[in-house]
Amino acid sequence: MSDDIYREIILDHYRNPRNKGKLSNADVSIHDNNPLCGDEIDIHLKVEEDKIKDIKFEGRGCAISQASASMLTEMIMGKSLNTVKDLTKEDILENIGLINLGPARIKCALLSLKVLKLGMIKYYADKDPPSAMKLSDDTKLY
Amino acid sequence: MSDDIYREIILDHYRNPRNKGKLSNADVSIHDNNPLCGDEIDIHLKVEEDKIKDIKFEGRGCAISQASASMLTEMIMGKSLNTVKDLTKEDILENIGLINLGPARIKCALLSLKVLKLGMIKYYADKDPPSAMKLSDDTKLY
Amino acid sequence: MQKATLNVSRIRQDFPILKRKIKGNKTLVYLDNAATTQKPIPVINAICNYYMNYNSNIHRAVYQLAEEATLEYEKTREKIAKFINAHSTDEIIFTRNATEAINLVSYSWARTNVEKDEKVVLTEIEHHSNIVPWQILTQEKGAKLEYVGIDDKGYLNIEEYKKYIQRDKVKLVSVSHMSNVLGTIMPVKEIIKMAHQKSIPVLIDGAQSVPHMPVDVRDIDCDFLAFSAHKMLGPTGVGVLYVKREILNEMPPFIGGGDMIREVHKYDTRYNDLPYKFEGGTPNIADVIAFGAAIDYLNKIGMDKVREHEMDVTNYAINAIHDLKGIIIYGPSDVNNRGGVVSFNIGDIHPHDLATIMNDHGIAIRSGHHCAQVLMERLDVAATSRASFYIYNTKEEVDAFINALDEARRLFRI
Amino acid sequence: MQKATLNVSRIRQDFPILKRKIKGNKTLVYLDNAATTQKPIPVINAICNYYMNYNSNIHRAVYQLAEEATLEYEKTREKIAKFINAHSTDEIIFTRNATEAINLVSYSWARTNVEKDEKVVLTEIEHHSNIVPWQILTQEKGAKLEYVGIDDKGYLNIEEYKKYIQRDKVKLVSVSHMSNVLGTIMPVKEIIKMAHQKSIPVLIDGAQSVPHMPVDVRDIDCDFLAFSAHKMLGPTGVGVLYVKREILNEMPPFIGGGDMIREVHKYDTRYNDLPYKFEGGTPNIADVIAFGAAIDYLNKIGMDKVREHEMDVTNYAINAIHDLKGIIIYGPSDVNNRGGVVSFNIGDIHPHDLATIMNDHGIAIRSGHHCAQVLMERLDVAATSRASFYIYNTKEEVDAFINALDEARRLFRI
Ligand SMILES: Cc1ncc(COP(=O)(O)O)c(C=O)c1O
Ligand SMILES: Cc1ncc(COP(=O)(O)O)c(C=O)c1O
Repeated sequence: MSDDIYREIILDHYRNPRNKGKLSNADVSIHDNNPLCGDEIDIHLKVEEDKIKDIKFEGRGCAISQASASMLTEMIMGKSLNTVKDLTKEDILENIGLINLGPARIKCALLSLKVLKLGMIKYYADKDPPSAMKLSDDTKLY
Repeated sequence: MSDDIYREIILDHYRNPRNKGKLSNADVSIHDNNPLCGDEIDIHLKVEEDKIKDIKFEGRGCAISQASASMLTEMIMGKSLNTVKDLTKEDILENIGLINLGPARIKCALLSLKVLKLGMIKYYADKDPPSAMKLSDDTKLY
Repeated sequence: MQKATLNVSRIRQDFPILKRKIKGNKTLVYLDNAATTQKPIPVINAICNYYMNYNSNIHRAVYQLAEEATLEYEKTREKIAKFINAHSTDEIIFTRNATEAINLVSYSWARTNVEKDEKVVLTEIEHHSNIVPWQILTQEKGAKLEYVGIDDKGYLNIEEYKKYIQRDKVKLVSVSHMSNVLGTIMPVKEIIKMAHQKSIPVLIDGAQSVPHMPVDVRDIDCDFLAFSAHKMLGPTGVGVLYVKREILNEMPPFIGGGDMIREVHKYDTRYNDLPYKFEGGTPNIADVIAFGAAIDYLNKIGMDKVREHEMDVTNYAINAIHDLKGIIIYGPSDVNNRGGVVSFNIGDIHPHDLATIMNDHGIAIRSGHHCAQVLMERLDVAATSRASFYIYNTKEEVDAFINALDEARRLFRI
Repeated sequence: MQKATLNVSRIRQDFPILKRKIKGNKTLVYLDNAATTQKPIPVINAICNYYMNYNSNIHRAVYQLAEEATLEYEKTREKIAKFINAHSTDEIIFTRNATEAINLVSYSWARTNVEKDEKVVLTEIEHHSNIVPWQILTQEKGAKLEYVGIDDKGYLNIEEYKKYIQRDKVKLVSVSHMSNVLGTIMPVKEIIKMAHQKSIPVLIDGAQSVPHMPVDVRDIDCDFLAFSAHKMLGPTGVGVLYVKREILNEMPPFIGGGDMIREVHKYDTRYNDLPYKFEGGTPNIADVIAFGAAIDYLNKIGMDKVREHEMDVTNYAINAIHDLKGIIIYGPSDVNNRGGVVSFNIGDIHPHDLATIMNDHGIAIRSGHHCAQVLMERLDVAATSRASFYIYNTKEEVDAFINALDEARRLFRI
């Protein structure tokens, strides 16, 4: 029910997003939107030694998509790309504490993960990924 | 029921059509088909003093369409165009003795009348019809 | 304003879905009628009856089922011709939806008539279905698209419209009769008159008008009118394109195939009579027949009454939310100039979040760009919430909607 | 030949229309399945259930009805992808019918790929739906149409086919998998292989094959496959176009409007992901969902069994009429090479007259050119009579058909 969804923490991230903005020296920037509802997310990544040195996002959309993006940036800041690439849909839903979203709203929650995955693909498009790293080009999350 | 439709006289006109063939000195020749079933009728008319001096038809199709055309030529041979133009769908159905045809087969029975009406329109297209004569350009019979 | 006189509680009994429970025990309150309406029993029965008793392919067969199906299918065409006051059934073409109807005009009429540097004039309120086909066309032809603007209340400036139309090289005007976001009813009769003075044909997107008010093609004198069955009690999968006979006569075919031909030879074809020339392949027979039942249903009520009832409910809804803190209602405030569509935003509650909260209360409203992103850009919003009404909606349902809205404001502390 | 193992009497109970009486007291014998098939109760129920319980516009809404409808609609896409063994649901596009599916290829793929003096290769057996779109295209482009001939038994000469394909400038091969008149099953796998050696894509008109036998797009390796729901127990108003993903990626959109876009701006649009890019406007939601129920029904029986049963009934019918005085049966005599379609003429009884007489006995057969006038010219007939079978037809029904045929011969004294 909506009381569970629109908890204090979600509204807080929606209204006071963390790591929101541009990144002037980004190594990769990527944009996508949800064609069904129009939510938009841009993610900018600064990478150093295969770690996420810095991350910022821009976007507009519903509380779920924007809070989820904000929480995602906190979650992966400083993490290695190898860890990040394996993030699953379940990881995200757990991170934001919403595990019972219906099929329509789940797309909102996962949009930032989708953009992140597209960003990884773009980042490695002209480099070889580290030998141990297997990058899937499947960005279908729902 | 089909016993009533496929009477001796219909089969006779179907197999031994009257006035079938071309007319070398026709004043007007007209062709049409039934788009739904492909039946075809050509009518050739020789007109003299606003009377049908001679009429011939060509065609292929079902017993009903061909017998109806054959019987129509007999019916109007020598008649004045003024009479012919007023022929109704009921006149034709009575002439061939089929008054209970369903909506699909009635088109077969009336194809030759439709072609005849088109022929009258074509005949008068470059002449004025006699003053007393009102020619409708509505060829919708069904 | 006249008092609405619909017997809504009787009408509601004809719509089984209105008894549906949502989220356990909440009765469905369906307020997304601009997207698609619900269907009354006679429409559902018409479909079942067709499949249980006389399903068969039409037009070409001699046996009884096919005769019955052909008759019923063509009866709907007659009903529609009458419903919009067309001159003849020849002018009524069945398509899949309003979108395909507009595309038919674009592919057939416009592709043969619009040339390089010529213009198609739209407005900023158009639905994507009345934008994208013209983008595709004008890009292909090197032609131009122009958009007449609206003011902040959602009205057209008719003087500005006139300027657009009077410029050179305008080949087509296409305009929505009623906005699916703002509800604005466009002055189509005036627009058409202006355009015809310059011999420019006009396409009316009637997807939102034909279901909700009397529309008379001879009175407004439009050249093309497109609408969808599913937005007026009919089934999904059926649209209508009305085309004035003189224009239709000159149009090349669109979808090629069975049923639209008279004679096919290897290298050439004679096309069928109107309107069949534009209906290629096996039609959506069952749903066209059921659409006939929907028209009967609406006729029984009377389109004047439909319009009155919607004005009444819309008025009630606008008045009830008008003074809420942080609310913005888009479109004209006078219900005489608008249909039963209320778009709004409230505080920083995103429309999707609002729709989710509403759904918890059994209330179905739409949120998003409503296939009108050009308008969203004009309004400078990403999305709106939208409640839209039809013959079965009641003021009690509006109250339930407002209670849910209060709940959303509580959750978001607005 | 294997024995058919369908439990036909059980199957018949699922088809309410088979109890229909014609001309007072004659039980319907429905033998026009190549035109459209009857629908079992689960398919009819799927439509009713949708309208009674969760009718709503799909893809864009947040509320529960719309989520349910979207889910069910997309489930059918999955079922179809599996049914024809496509790689992915992205390759499955819903259209109105097979005709529109072929037109989609013509308007989108062919318009961007076929140029002046290039060729589209067809065969003499094609349905108008696989002829007229190519006439329109080639006339517009100044391109050429070519027809590979058939022999007197209704077979293709594969060596001749090869010659056509190996000539220069062939841009597309389009061929029916099974003739709707002769029943001939075409060697599509061989044809596709030949064409692919010259990198020519192949469209398979599967309107008569997909409903009647197992068809595996990966096995035959076709580039496009078109078919209609209504010919395989599904409702009218739904067709399918399968397109190989690599090709689909390059295709421009066809119908522009709502649902097929990602972002619309005034002068440009980003289109939606596959396959939605090709589905403009509100889809035929109810009927797509019901088509899913039809696929389930066929899967439960098994397409191998469907094919076996039809071979059995067809064989019985051909043997029974084979030696009648004055009869001509068109197409292959070996049921291993043909589907359950028996076209014939007898004496000088015109097919329409025969169909009228048959109807008096409750028997529905088709008469005419069957939307295959090019083939009629080849056979040098104006029309044929056609009986065509499906899973619910029995040998007793064939007997009734033959009795009526005897009656017609008596009336016409043949
Ligand atoms: C104004 C307007 N035009 C066109 C359409 C398209 O209708 P459909 O999706 O039935 O083709 C709609 C419906 O969403 C609409 O509201
Ligand atoms: C071989 C063939 N192709 C195409 C079609 C066209 O199918 P539809 O009318 O459903 O578009 C048919 C059906 O008549 C057919 O038999």
